[in-house]
Order: sequence, then C-alpha cells, then structure tokens
Amino acid sequence: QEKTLACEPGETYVMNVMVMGHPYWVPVFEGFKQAADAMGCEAVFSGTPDYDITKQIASFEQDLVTNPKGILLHPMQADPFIDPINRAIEAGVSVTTFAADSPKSKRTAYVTSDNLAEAKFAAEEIVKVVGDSAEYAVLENPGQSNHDLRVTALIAYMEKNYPNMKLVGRQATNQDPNAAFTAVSAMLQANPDLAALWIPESGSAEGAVSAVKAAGDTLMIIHADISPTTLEEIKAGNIHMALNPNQGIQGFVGFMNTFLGAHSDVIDPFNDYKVSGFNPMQIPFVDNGFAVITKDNADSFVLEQYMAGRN
Amino acid sequence: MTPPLLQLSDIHKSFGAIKALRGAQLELRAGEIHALMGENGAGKSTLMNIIDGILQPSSGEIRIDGQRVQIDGPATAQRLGIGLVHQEIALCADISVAENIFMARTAQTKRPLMDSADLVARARAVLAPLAEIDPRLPAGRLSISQQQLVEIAKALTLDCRILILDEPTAALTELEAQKLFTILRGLAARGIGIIYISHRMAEIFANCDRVTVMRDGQHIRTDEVADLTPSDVVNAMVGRKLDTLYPPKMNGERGAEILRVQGLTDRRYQDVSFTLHKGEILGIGGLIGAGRSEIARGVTRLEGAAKGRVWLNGQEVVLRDYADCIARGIVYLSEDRKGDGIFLDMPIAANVSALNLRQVAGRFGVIDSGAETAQAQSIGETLRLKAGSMGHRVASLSGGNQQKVALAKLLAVKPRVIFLDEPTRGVDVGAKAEIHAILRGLAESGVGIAVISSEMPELIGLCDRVMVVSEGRLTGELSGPDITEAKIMTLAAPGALAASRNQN
Amino acid sequence: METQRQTFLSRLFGARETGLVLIILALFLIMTFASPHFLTWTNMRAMTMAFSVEAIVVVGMTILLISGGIDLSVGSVTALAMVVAGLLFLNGMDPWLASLIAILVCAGVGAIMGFFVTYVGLHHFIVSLAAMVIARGLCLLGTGGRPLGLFELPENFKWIGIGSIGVIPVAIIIFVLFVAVFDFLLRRTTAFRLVYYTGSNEKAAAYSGIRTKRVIFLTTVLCSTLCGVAGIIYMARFGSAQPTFGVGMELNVIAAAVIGGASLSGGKGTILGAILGAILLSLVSSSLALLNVSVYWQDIIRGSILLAAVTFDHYLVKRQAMGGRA
Amino acid sequence: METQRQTFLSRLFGARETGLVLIILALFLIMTFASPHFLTWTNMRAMTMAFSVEAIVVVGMTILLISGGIDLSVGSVTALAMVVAGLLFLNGMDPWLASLIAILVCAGVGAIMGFFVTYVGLHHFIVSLAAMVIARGLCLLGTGGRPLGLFELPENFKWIGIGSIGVIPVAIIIFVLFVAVFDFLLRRTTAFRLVYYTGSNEKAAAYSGIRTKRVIFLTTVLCSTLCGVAGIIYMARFGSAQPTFGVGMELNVIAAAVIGGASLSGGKGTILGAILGAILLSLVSSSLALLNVSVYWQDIIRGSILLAAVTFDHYLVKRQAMGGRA
Ligand SMILES: Nc1ncnc2c1ncn2[C@@H]1O[C@H](COP(=O)(O)OP(=O)(O)OP(=O)(O)O)[C@@H](O)[C@H]1O
Ligand SMILES: Nc1ncnc2c1ncn2[C@@H]1O[C@H](COP(=O)(O)OP(=O)(O)OP(=O)(O)O)[C@@H](O)[C@H]1O
Ligand SMILES: [Mg+2]
Ligand SMILES: [Mg+2]
Repeated sequence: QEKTLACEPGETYVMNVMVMGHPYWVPVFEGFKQAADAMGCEAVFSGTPDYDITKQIASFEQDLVTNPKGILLHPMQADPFIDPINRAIEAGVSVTTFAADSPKSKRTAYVTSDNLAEAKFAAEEIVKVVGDSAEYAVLENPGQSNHDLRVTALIAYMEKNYPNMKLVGRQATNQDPNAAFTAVSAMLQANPDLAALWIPESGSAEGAVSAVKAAGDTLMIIHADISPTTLEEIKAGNIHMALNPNQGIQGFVGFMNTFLGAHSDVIDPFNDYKVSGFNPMQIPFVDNGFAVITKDNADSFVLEQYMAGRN
Repeated sequence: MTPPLLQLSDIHKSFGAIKALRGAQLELRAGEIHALMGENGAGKSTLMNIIDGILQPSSGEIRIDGQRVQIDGPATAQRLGIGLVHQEIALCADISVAENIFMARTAQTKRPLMDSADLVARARAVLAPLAEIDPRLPAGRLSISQQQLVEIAKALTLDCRILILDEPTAALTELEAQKLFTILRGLAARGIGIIYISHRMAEIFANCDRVTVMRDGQHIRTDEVADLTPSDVVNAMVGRKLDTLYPPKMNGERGAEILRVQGLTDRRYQDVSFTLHKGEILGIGGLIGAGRSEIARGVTRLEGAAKGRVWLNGQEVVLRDYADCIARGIVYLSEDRKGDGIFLDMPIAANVSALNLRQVAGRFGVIDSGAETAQAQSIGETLRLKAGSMGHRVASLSGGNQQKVALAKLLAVKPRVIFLDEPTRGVDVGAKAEIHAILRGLAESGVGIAVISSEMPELIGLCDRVMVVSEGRLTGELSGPDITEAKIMTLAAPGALAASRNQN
Repeated sequence: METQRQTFLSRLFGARETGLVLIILALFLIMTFASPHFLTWTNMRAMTMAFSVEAIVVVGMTILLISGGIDLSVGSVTALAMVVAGLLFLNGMDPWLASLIAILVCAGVGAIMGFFVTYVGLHHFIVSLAAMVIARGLCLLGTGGRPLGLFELPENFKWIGIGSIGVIPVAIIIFVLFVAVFDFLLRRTTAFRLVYYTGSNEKAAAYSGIRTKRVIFLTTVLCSTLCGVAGIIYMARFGSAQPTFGVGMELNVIAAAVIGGASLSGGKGTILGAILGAILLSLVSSSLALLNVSVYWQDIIRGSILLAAVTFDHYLVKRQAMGGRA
Repeated sequence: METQRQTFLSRLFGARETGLVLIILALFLIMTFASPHFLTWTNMRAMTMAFSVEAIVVVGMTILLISGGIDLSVGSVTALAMVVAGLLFLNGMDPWLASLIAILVCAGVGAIMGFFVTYVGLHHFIVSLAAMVIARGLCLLGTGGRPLGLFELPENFKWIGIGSIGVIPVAIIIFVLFVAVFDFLLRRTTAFRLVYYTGSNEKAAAYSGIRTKRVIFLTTVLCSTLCGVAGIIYMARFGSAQPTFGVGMELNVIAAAVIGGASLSGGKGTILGAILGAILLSLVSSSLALLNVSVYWQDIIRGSILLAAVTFDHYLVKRQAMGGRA
C-alpha cells in the first residue's frame, strides 16, 4: 500500500467541545476545516451546548458510535476524560486534545496556547506601562483551568520578579459583565491608586471597561481573548491591549495532529514505539502561540469580517 | 302571564362517566324564597354552578325572564343579575375582609383607584346586621363560621335579581340563620328571587315559600311549602320513609368516666372542666366565636398551648401533641373540612386511612391497597357515601360526601374519645340519621363522644347532656328534659356568665 | 421612644418592609465603619448602577409572583431584547425603533408563555423553562454565539445607559421611575388589585367574576416586557449585545422578590419589598468586593448573610404580626 | 384493540406515566429511523450513563417536591460530596470511609436546611438558595477552585463509576436499584405515604396526627443525602472532584420531576414519572447530539420538543382523567 497523507473517501474527523455556541470555537473549527479540506477529509463539529461534563462525555461517546477516524477534543475537565479517551484509542480512534488537556490519558498530542506565556507577557506589559511599583488587580473565573492559570501565573510572576507590584484586588466575576461592573466599581473606590487590571477573558473585560468609564477613571486594562466590544474599546483606547490565542492555527495544527495520529503508518521515528506499542505520533505539547491586539492591528481581528463568505 | 324570573329545563351534565344531572329543572319566581333539597350528591351544587356559568351544561336551556341565555362565566352571570354563595368557602386568605366582600365590584369598576377607607366603611355597613367582624382583618384569620358570614355578605353586596345560597347556614347557629332570613325576607320583598339550599328541615319550613326536591340529578317535585310536611320532603328526597331522625337517648345511668378535663386554660378560654362517660353523648353549645372549637383543639393539642389536666380512664395523661392523642385514641373532627379535614387531591381510600396507616399495612409497613380500599368501602357504606370508586379524588365528591369522608377518616381508627366539630355539616337528613345512630352505637360501646354543633335540633335530639360555652367560659350544663332551645340560648348569650353569677 | 421609631419606619415603608430596611441600614452602618470608601458619592452611585437595571426585571417578576406565576426565562428574554435590537440596529434601523421592536418581541414571548399557561393549562415553571431554552437558542442563532459590538450606537441612545442628568445617572432615574410607578399601581389601583386576588385564591377570584386567565396572561406578558426594557438599557450601557447575557439571573431576581415578602404560592408581595430585597443582595456583593474579601470566602459569607437576614426579618415580621393583634 | 393496549401500558406504568412512555417510544422510533447509530448498544449505554447518576438526585428532588419543598442546592451539594471525599482521600483516608463521611456531610447540609425550614419557618426556596451559594463556596475554598485529580483511587472504588457487571455498567445498575427501591417505598409504604399527605395539605396532615415538620425535615435531609450519593458515584466515574460541578443542575432535575407529574405545590408526583421525565430530557439532548444538529438550532428544538411533549402529555392525562372516573 502506498504511503500517502490523504483521506479515504468518507474518512471523518470530529472536533468535540463543550459550550458549542461559544464564539471561541468558530475560528478554531475554521482552521480545522481548512486542514481537513487540504487532506480531502470530512470535518464535523460536535459536543454539548451546555456547561455539563456528563453531557460532554455522552456526546464524545456518541461521536465514537459514528466511527470517525479521529477526534480533536476540548475536554471540559482533565480526569473524567481519561477513561473515555483511552477507550477511544483502544477502538482505533486518534484523539488529540486542544485548549484543555487530559494529560493522564493516552491522547496523542495536546495543542494549546501557552497560558503561562500569556501571563508573563501581560505582566511585563503592565510593568512596562505603569512601572514596577504600582497597584494592580485581577478578575477571575475560578474553576475554568485556562482562565485560572492566566491569573495565578501572572500573580506568581509578579511576586517573583516585581516584588514592589502590589495586588490590591482579586474578584471572581465569572465572565459576567454585570458582575464585573460591580466588582470593578468597588475596586476603584477602595483603591484610588489602582493602575492596572488583568482580566483572563473578554466578558468581564466588557463590564470592567464600562465601570471604569462610568467612574471617569483611567486605568490600564489588559485582557485575554477578544470580543467585538472589547475590540472597539481597544480601538477607542479604553482597553490597552488584548492577548488572543491563535485560534486558527490551533484548529489547523490540531487537525494535523489528529490526522497524523490516525495515519501513523507513514511515521517511523527513531524511538521505542514498536516495542512499547505507543502511537509513534506522540507530542506532549504544541504551542499555537497568541496574538497581541492593540489599536494598530485591531482591524484584523473582526470575526465578522473574517467569517464573511465562509460557512 | 309573566314568565318566571329564572327557568331551567331539561339540564344534563356529566363528569366523564358520572351523570350528575339528568334532566334537572327548576323554576324561580321573582320575590320568592325557593328551597332546593336533595340528598348529598343529588346535583344541587352542580345545577347552581351551571346557573353561575362556572360549569357548562351538556344540554338543556336556561331562560331569564323568558329569554334564553348563555352564561359563560361568573362575570356574565353577574351582568345578568345572578349572585351565588358557594357551598365551599372561597375567600382570599391574605386579603382583608372588606376587599373580599367587594371583590366583584373591584373587578367591574371603572374607577382607577382603590379607596380603602370607603371600602372598609361600606363593608362594615354590610356586615353589621350579620355579625361583628372587623373588615380590616385578613380573611384567613377568621373562624370558618365567620368566613361563611363574609361569603354571605359578599353576595348581599351584589346588585342581583337572582340570589343563590348553597348551604349558607351549614356552619352557622340559629341566631345568625335568623338574622340571615330577616335580610332575605327584605330582599324577596323587593322582588328578588332567592334559591336556598339547605339540609336543615326546620329552616326550610319556617322561611321558604316553595320547595323543589331533586334526586339523582333529576327533578322530583316542586310544591308550596305550606302544602307539605317534612316527612313528605324526606320521602321525596331519599325515596323511602325515614322512621326516626334521632336514635333513642341513653336510658338508665351513664357508665364509667372515660375522659376528665380540668382547668383547661389558654388565651381565648379559661378554666374549662368537663367529663365524658360511657354510653353518653355530650353536646357542646354556644354562639359563633364562643370558643367551642378552640377548647376541643386545645384538649387535643392541635392549637395553642393550653394549660390544664387530663385523665383518660381514670389515669392522668400528659398529651404532648396530636400524634400523642391519636396514639391514645383521642381524635378530633375539624369543622373546616376543606382547610384541614381532608386531602382534596388524594383518593378517597387514602383519605380514610390517613390517621392510622398501620391498620391497612402488612409487615414492614407495606400498604395493602386492597385492604385500604375495603376499609374505605365498608365505612363509606355505613355513612351512605356516594362515590364512583374509592380510588377517585375527594375533590370530585359533592360537599356532603366530602364531609362523610372526613368523618370516615376518624371512625376508621376505632377511637376511644371523639371530639366532633360540626360533624353533620352539609350532610343530608338520611345520612345524618345514619351518623347519629353510629355515634349512639359508639357511645354505648364505651367510646367517649363530644359533639360541637351549631344546629340546635341536633344538640337537642342527639345529646344526653349539653354544656354551653360563652365567651370562652363554661356557663352551664343541661341534661335530660332541661335541654331546650330556650335554656341553651340563655346560657349562650354574651354576658350569660355574669348573669348567672349575679343570680348566685 | 423605640416604638415610636418603629412606627415611623413602619408608616414610611409599610410594616412588611421595615425589617428589611433595618437590615440594610445595619449593613450600611457596618460598611461605613469598615471601609472609608463606602460612604462616598461615587461608591453609592456605582452600587446603585449595579442593580438598577435588574431591578426593572425584579418589578416584573414580583407582579408575576403575586399573580401566582413564575418566570425562569427572564435572563434569556433580557438577552433576546439586546440581540434583536442589536441586529436590527446593525442592519441600519434607528436604534429607538429597533428597541421598540425588540421590546415587542419580548412581549410576544410573554404572550406565547401566557397562552400555554392559561389556555393550554400548563404550569408556569415548565413553560418558562422551555421559553428560557428557546429564547437562548434564538440569541445564539441570531448572533452565531458572538456578542454584537454596538459601539456605533449614537450618543443620545447610549445616554439611557451611561448618561447623567446632573449628577444622577439616567439608568438610576429610570429605575426609580419604574419602581415608583409600579409600586403605586400595585398598591392603589383597582386593576392591579385583581392581581393579588387572582394569586391569593384563583377560584375565589374567578367566582367573583374576575377573568383570572386574562390577569395571569397579562402579568406574564408584563414580566417579559419589562425584561425587554431592561435588555435595552443594558445594551445602551455596555454598547454590545451578548447572547449569553443573564444566565442564572432568574434565581437572583426571584430571590430578591422572595426576600422582599413575595411568596411562590402567590397573593403576596410588594414592589418596594422586592426592591429592598434586590438592594440587600446587591449591597452584600458590592461590600464584599469593596472589602476585597477572598474569592473563596465570598460565596460562604454571601450565603450566610442572606440566611441571617431572612431569619431576622422573619422573626421581626412575626413579632409585628403578633403585636398587631393585641 | 387500542383500548386494550392503553390498558396494558396503563397497568404497567400507572395511568399518569403512560403519556410520557408513549412520547418516549415515539422519539425512539423516530430516532431509530433517523440515525443508524441510534439503536446500537454503545449509544444506548452512553445515553443511559448520561442521566443515570443525575437520576438519583431526581429521586430525592421528587420526594422533596411531593412533601411540598424544593431544593436549589442539589448541584452544589453534589459537588460538595465530591470535594469532601476527594480531600479526605488525598489526605490518606480510605476512599469508602471518605465517601461515607462526605455523604454524611451532605446529610448535614440537608439537616441545616431542614432546620431553617421547619423550625425557623423560612421558605425552602430561599433557604436552599443560601445553601447552594454556601456549599459552592465551601467547594471553592476546599479546592482553591481547581479540580482535585483522584487518579489514584483504587480500582475497586472506581468500579462503582466505570465498572460493569457483564455488559451492564455498575452505575446503571445502581441507578435502577435506587429508582426501583424508592418507587416501591413511595408507592407502597406507610412511612412514605406520610410525605404525600404532608404535601397535599399540610394542615390536614397535622390534623391527622402526622408530625409534618419531621416529615419535611426528613425529606430535605434525604434529598441532600441522595445528592451526596450521586456525588460519590460521579467522583468514582470521573476520577476527579470538581468544585464547579453541577451548576444549573437544579433546573434540570426539577424539570424532570415536573414533567413526570410532580407539582411545585406538593402532594403529587411519582418516582417513575420523574425518571421518565429525566429520560425524556436526556433522550432529546442525546438525539440532537447524535444527529449533529447545528448548535444554534439545538436549544430552539430542545425547548420546542419539551413544550410539545408536556402539552401532549397534559391532554392525554386530561382525557384519561375523564375516562378514569368510569
Ligand atoms: N368536578 C367533578 N368531577 C366529578 N364528579 C363530580 C364533580 N363535581 C360533582 N361531581 C359529582 O356530581 C354529583 C352531584 O354533585 P353535587 O355537588 O351537585 O351534589 P349536591 O347535591 O350539591 O350534594 P351536597 O348536598 O352533598 O352538596 C356527585 O355525584 C358528585 O360526585
Ligand atoms: N382576637 C382574635 N384573635 C385571633 N383569632 C380570633 C380572634 N377573635 C376571633 N378569632 C377567631 O375566631 C374563632 C372563634 O373560636 P372558635 O372557632 O373556637 O369558636 P366556636 O365557638 O367554635 O365558634 P365557630 O362556630 O366560629 O367555630 C377562633 O378560631 C379564632 O380563629
Ligand atoms: Mg352541594
Ligand atoms: Mg367552631
């Protein structure tokens, strides 16, 4: 049999996520599809609309029923997916995780943007703008691992490298703009010298910026992810900057890894895969990088424009 | 000849397979008080609900002043001048008495704003001839008889030509009933036609002009009251002769003491002491609000925290709560069957077994539904309960039959002491005689029985001894031939206690 | 002296509300000592802004609860208003007209719920649950799950969300207006009294010739309509329409009404009480944020204060009821 | 013929449940034609697993609803069980003992709620709302907001979550057991009959000598305890303890019970009905996922099916009720 990298007719790959309606997935799946098209494969978007792990596991298992060649999975939680992923691998389905991992499972690869790198970048940016002895605050969303990591890593980095930076506020706003509005309003009251604000997602950033505007204050806001509103606020100069994971590459590379995991017969690496029985396509971690969005390049990040004319 | 005010002809109504009305008819003239009588479940309330538009007949026609009308709801009925006092009390518990009384007015008014002060003043005026009730109290705070009076007041404020009262006096004493009839006479004199439903024979014969008797959803006869005797009516209602209305009283000496209550005191009654004996039925008489119900609920620990001592069969007992009482065989039949007497949404059988499920359960507390049904069936039969099956919800029964379920629930536990608060409220004459016979039998078999009743003939006909309560105190006790209406009324009147003290 | 004070407060707020007012005053006092930033104009302003829009939804929910209903769809319907108005605006419609249409759409959702409740005979809970899911679906469908950026909204429109008249934000003025008007309507007008009657005992109300189905239908529509109004103000405030806005709002809003004396079985409640409930909930959240209490402790403290407040209020109301009888 | 069939089904499931069974059968039939993957063992297994643990919570909620209560804290309390057991295990305790303690902690939460409801006299809604917030706070506090990895749980413990007896998963066997036992208890035993009396008319129950406060207290505790059991099974299944687990679970669970005939005003409902309600909800979700319906349409379809099913069931029950009187 000829060793080529292309799909048989009807060969299908699935991208499975939680909270399917979330706009974050749109450019990721777009990248996934682009790669699938290039290889002549079918791409399917699946998962659960809810924030509910039992439902996501059920949808993952239902994906398996349809006999796909591989699944690119965003596991809502790490450990609950160990067993389902391993069963999928045993059944001969290639599984790659993205944006959230299940490290103890036998998935072949994990594609993500490096939250630690984002946090470090944000910390350095804050220090660059407000100096290394100022007051800063964070909003958080406890329970969601990537958001959690972005916040805790930044705090740890500051403590280690800039001991004069003072963390004066830390509030859970859970992506709710109204909660962020309340929390930031109170922070501004309690800390007149507050200089910078790090927010791990865009929903809270929207509330935060409207609170800052309502209070007539100026403050350096830097946040991760992007939404149309925060994009406009960046253009207007009310938000300093946003760090946005490279979603398209995440999807594209995610597909490639899943695909390679399914076509591992073309790979013959210099290691022990033959005796250990592992899939030769093993990568612990692929960084898809992130984009820095400022006033200058904001126009390239209008999702509507990007998606116009695509499905 | 002018057509009658209201004419119903050949009305049919079924609920599923049950045919509640099978060609009922009724003719009401302006200015008359027209009694409507029939056994429990004969279809009286159903017919009235059809007149008020709450139910739609399966077939038949309704004419007012000879004009055929379609009544699609109470609002339409009101526009046609029809007012109805329901058998079941339906008041808004959180809302003031005054607002309850004028609810229909508020619904129709064109005025945008409420005028509370005016409402209270007018409510006071309407209530005044009936009873002393503060119109600002929420209706839920009133006793059941006071609520009944509010229901009546509500109907009296309607600007109606046809007034229907469905057992308005079931929870009232003769005094209030008399006041009501005085008002009704006045209304009739102004040309208003009144349909009056009651199971109290004496009332009918003293106050009504004509009577229509129904049986099994059909019209039996309509006559001038003057042309009839009570036994004619009973005969028409039940389709057979009733020999005696009341069972024979105790003959000879009463037996051993079963229950002794001493010095019972709580907020609304003081120093109440009495005894119950084997073979004897004790009546408790008094006016509305005298505190009779509260005394019974105090003994049985259902309400308040009464102080006082209780002996059961000569042994002093400490009763902690009502569950304790039931365990010792002391039970209470509530006067408010809908509020706390029955479980409307549950099957009849489950209602009857509620006080002691163990009786119908096998090992490990597993309910034997066959035994449960059989129990309800057998008690139901003795009480002449009219029901399709013991599995039906109590809500589908007629008012009188619901009362029988409430009673069956108590009788099912084979109690040693029973306090019965208005036990025959809404029960027809036939079943009433049956219930009285059962009570007499129980008394003879050694069950202590105390009956609170607002119906004077019942107290006089049934009880061997009557104690009278006035304003929370015992004012006296009558027995044997001393039990007469006049003597009871003297003791019951407000201020009776002071009067009796003065005599001594 | 103490009695006199109580009577003064009682007269001002009605007996039912006095307890809540006392609790809120106590929290105010504590916070004033706990944080120097608490009793500042800006903080008061920010705190009021935080609940002023949701309070409009609380008004609708309270009226619906009084009539014996309940509405789980308030959060989604609020989001739906934002999305509909946002989409229409992005397609070139005048924002005011777009808002009006969005509010009408919300009213339509309420009418559909009302239809299923009154004419089909289903329970409010299940109908509004279905409506909650469907309305959220419509939001997703309309936006593809992406928030709509409405930065281009004209200033005169944004004014209702972020503008001020003098020093007082417009949103707060709108809030006070809605509360005052509906409190008056519910307390004093014959039309709204029927809502209490219907909720207290639907059968009794029907027997009195009140068209109870119509009352329930209309309160359902009113609640959804007010959600629509709130959604529009949120849109003006945030300059965006978020399809996921208001998830979980229903519990917060119902809690406010219940704390304020409304009952889930109908017939009870006042607008003023419900708003005080909303103020209490919001005050606690704002205070915890102001004191920068650890995230992990916030929920525990918030829940405990809620429980303590309701318990205290309960005893107060009970004592008053006792006293009232004397 | 048709009547006979109906009678057969009715006898099997009880009149109230027949409608739901018919609806579920219809969906089954449709799905079998719509997707070749539907009627496969793996799919059935995945679908059953998806609701089998939550169904245990549905059992507790149904009993509580019948007694006239409601519990919004089920999701947090389920998470609390996971967190408590997980922390104890990580500190070296035997997982079975840790689970027992966690379940007792949940029962304790229920007891506190029960205390506030019965002895203080607050409403279940507000008490369980406070408990929901507090329990969630405890979960966050215990874990620092991060899931606890419990990969080291011994196999014999994980077995209850992911093991099988023959081809049948243990979790499904546990679910069937709980449902069968509680359905029997509720239908047939004297102790659980008291729950119906209490919920149907609390005052009449008290006037029948039933210690209604005790009944309400115990059903509240039972519901929380069953949440604890569910939490432990989830932990065994997932091999982790998630502090944010179960957010929004309460609505789903209450919806299942209400679809199955329970009433928010108490006195009505059966376990079997509630479980059928849960199956219906889960079946719809799973089917939409299997058919790979666009996410933007899923909510709309889900809500509409829910509404249609409840409406259909309502008419069926109404017709039966008519006929049933015969
Ligand atoms: N909603 C209902 N569903 C089923 N059956 C009903 C319903 N309402 C009444 N019935 C039946 O119709 C019959 C007539 O009842 P109705 O209430 O009219 O009797 P009634 O003459 O008023 O009796 P009572 O003197 O006891 O009040 C009874 O057999 C009753 O069981
Ligand atoms: N000041 C008051 N405070 C509270 N309740 C009152 C007051 N006045 C009257 N009531 C109510 O009136 C009722 C009168 O007592 P009770 O019912 O024992 O009287 P009764 O003699 O049985 O007469 P009735 O025929 O009204 O039942 C009480 O149950 C109580 O609810
Ligand atoms: Mg009747
Ligand atoms: Mg009485």
